[in-house]
Amino acid sequence: MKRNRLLNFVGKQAAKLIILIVVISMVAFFLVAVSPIDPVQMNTGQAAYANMSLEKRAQLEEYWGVNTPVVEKYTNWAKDIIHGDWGTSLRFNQPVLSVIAERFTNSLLLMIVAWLFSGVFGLLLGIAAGVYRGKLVDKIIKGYALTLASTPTFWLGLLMLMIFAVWLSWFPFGFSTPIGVSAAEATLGQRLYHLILPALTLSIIGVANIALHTREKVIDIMESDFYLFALARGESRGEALRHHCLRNLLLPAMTLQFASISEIFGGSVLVEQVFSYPGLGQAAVSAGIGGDAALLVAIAIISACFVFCGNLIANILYGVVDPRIRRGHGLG
Amino acid sequence: MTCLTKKHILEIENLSVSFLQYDKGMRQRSLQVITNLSVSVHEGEIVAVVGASGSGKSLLAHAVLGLLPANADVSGTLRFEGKPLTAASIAALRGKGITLVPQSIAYLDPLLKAGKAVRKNKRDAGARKKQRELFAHFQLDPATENLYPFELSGGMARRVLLAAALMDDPRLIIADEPTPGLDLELAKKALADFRAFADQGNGVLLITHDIELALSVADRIAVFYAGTTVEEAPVIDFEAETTLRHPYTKALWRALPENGFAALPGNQPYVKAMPKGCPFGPRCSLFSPSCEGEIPLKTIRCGTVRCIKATGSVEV
Amino acid sequence: MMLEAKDIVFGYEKRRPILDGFCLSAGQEERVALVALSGVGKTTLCQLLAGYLAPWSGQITLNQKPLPQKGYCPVQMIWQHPEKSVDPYLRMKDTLAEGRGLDPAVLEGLGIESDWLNRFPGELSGGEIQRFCIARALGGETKFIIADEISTMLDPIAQSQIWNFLLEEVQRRKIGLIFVSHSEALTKRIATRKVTLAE
Amino acid sequence: MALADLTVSVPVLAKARRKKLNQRKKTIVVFLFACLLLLGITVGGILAAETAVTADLSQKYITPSLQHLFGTDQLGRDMLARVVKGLSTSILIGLGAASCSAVLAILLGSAAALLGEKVDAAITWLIDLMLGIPHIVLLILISYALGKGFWGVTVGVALTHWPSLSRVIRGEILQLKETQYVKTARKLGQSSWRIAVKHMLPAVFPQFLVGLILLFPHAILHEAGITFLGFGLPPEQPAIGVILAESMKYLSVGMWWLAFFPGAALIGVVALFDLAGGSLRRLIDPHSAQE
Repeated sequence: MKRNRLLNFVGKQAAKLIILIVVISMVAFFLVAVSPIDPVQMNTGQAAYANMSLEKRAQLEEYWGVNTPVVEKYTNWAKDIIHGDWGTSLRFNQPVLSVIAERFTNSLLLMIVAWLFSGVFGLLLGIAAGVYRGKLVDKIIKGYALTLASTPTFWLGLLMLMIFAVWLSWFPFGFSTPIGVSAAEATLGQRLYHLILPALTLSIIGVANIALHTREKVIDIMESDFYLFALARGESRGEALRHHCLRNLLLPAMTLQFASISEIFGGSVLVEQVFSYPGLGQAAVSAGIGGDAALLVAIAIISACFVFCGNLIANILYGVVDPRIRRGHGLG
Repeated sequence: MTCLTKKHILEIENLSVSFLQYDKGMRQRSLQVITNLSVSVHEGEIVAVVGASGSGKSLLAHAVLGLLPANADVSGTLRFEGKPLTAASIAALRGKGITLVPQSIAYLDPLLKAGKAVRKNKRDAGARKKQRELFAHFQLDPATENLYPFELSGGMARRVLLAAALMDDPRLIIADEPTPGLDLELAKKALADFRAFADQGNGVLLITHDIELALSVADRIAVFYAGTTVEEAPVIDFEAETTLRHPYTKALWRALPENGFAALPGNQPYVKAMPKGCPFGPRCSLFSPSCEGEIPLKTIRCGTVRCIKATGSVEV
Repeated sequence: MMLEAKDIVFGYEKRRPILDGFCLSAGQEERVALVALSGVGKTTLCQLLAGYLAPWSGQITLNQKPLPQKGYCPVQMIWQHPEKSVDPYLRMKDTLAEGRGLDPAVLEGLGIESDWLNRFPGELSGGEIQRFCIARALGGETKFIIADEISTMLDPIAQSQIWNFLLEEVQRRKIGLIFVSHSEALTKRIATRKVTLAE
Repeated sequence: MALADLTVSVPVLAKARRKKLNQRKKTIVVFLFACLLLLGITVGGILAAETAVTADLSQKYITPSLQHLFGTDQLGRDMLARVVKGLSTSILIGLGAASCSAVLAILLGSAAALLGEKVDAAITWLIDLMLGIPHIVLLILISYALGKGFWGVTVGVALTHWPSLSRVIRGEILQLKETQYVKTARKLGQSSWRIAVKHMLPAVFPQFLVGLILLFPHAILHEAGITFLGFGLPPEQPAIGVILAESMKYLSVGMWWLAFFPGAALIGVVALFDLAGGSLRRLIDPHSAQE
């Protein structure tokens, strides 16, 4: 019985994911195909393009697949992907899979650090603000979070670069490794050193949302009937908060934090661009600018899968932590 | 029967509660929801405060426990076992001397198991033993302590809430509408539990809209009208209209389905448009201009009444 | 004209009916009290009888015909919680206009004061709103009234006010009344017949 | 106040915290102030359009001074004028795109709630799909499909921002459909149209309005972000994203003002929209009457 339910759940989620991938790949292909941008022109430059012989141009157009109809392109791509071939990134002149593999590890590192940091600090700040509602602490935290919520991620990145890399020279001016050292040769220490500024930027922005949300939740709890009953039974404010707050907070905070993966990803695109950090986001930007269809489609799929996994983990954790789901209706 | 020989547990005198609110416009005004309310509970007694829902009586429980929101003004004299209370001493009494039995399961933390909730998260053996004894006393299966609130049935939830209230040996229980949602059988069982608690020399302040239920269990009834108690009388006085003191209580009596079902015209005054003096004045057959002045509390035949026309004699 | 329920089966969770094989038949001159233990779903039953819910199987008929799905329903229900059954954004006179409209005799009979008409529900007490709900349900085509604990939250005076009016109205207009109340005294006073639901 | 002059005989057990300034009045003032300021910036940008693109090579790289409050850039253009023009463009694009998005949101949200289970399932699925791809990736794709530039960014922002508001509106309408008063109205013979106009519109409209205003800041931030990445407005237009992208080249030589002021000004505008939305919510929401 239980096993069956588990299988059922896994099957359902897998089907959802496959449908998601198919639809997104189609949408992405369609969007790339209707674009008026000519990849040949984009990648050779204005002057070179004008001076190019017609044969050369035709050859390049062939290479970029400019004249292949979109349906044919898609079916070719789909056939290949079933065999595990994600195509070739024309921009990077490498198999898409290897570009993504390298970039994704870089991005993942960045995002995980930022995600954990913003989650923990956001929660703490939110609790502090909620508990001391209306007091100075609350006003400062609220002000901080509201300001950050309006701050463009990339501008904060620029500011960090300016202060910590240019003026103070504490941190390097971008990239994931020292200049002249390839990713394979760089030590872990070097990589972490390069990671700090972008990760910090991403975390500082990420804190805002979760802090504000947690604050609201704390206030909700402090106005709830069960909190009132706890007080009526003689628990002090501190006891009542300890007994009833954290547990009721963690669930929504967790959901929110997993749901924010999409935003952290979006933020990482901008931050990577600012810090010239060779992650997936930066690859997406150059694929978009250069009209690198295969890479763009692959990144869309990977990012969607990433978000999907985040939501899935949130759902599963919810089922494990929340007794109403665990004992009530079970998974799915 | 002699009056007031037993020791007081709780005395409430001239309790007033008002809220600071904004009108539709931009004026800040204070809205008086409870005015000069007086009621007392003696040892071994269940006192019911009855009144229509929305008349502000549920605020009474929160006011006594000092749990009203920050925009409330509360004033009045409270005495617990003879000692006057201050805001600080009220806080110290919560859960120890006075405890609340709330009206529904919403007052339990949805993520806390029943046993743990009753023990207030305490893990020591003493608390655990006491909680198990209470569960056994209320005929709750020992497995109940591992259930979450959403898994409790209506009757179980009521007993869990009661067990929670009794955890710290209170002297007084304030029960805020403990019976809605329960059918008559369950409601009677709930009230029997309160009776048993009171019979051990404790007090119960029962706040309810259900006069039928109140009459069947309480020792004394305080009648709540438009934010104040107009009469406090032993339950036996409700057996006939003539033994009651206040014109409103009499009208109430006449309106009961078993006593004639007679409707008195008019309505309770709106909180923003209270009449001067006696709130019942506009509907009262005995009304005279002097009713618009201050109405003192009178003691007549072991009961109190807030009416200048009330006399000690029993009209026939 | 008879309101009939035949073999009603209904529940909220799959395979867990809370009503199984319920039957009832009421005439226009009857005042039927529904009595049951809590948890049996009296409110659910009321909603089924008034056509708010569709039974899993069995049928509710008025005059041998199913209740109309569109237009004015001759079976009207009055809910237990008046403040939930009126739109908080509408003035009371607009709420009233949806049903019977302004009939001075009804307003007077129910003790509705004229300045209440321009108020919003938030500015009235539950007992006051309930009077509007009763007035609203007494449209010209109403043949049956289903009353679900309509006076539970009211003080005895308000209770007797609204019931006295309602009883007079249903007797005069030959409207059938099916009601739920947990008060034995009230049931004894009003009902011509008592139907007990078994678990 | 009746309770202010309480005598000693009646002890005060709790005292309401009184606020000096009337909160409601303050909220209205804040709302109007935010709206006026935003209007001022928009108009100012249109007036400053000429100055913003006028190059004066004799005035290159001037640090902020009284003459050029925000300094000048590599072509000697006044940064203040460029920033105001950029903000004005951002506000206009934000307003346009967010409004389109909000209209989409209300259409799809109410369609999902009102047109039956199948439509609901389809629209809910679409919402989940849209929320399943990171905004920025979708923006890059849409902008690329439209050949980048003004239309790329406007359509992109309009097409990506409706799902969450749509979900709110759908939920609200579904909840309204289940209320006793709407069900009763139906039994009283009220037509669907009348129910929609009388019961649903007044309840959904405030939510929609607040949702719309709170969409602006998102739209503006995304517009700036996507332009910064090179998918939005063309480089010759003084948009905040363009200005900041250009400033990156001069960052390492210490020309901080090229990056600092445009970004700070953008925060100001976004915060103003947030302020306007937040105060409007407080004015409309009946629950905040006691605050």
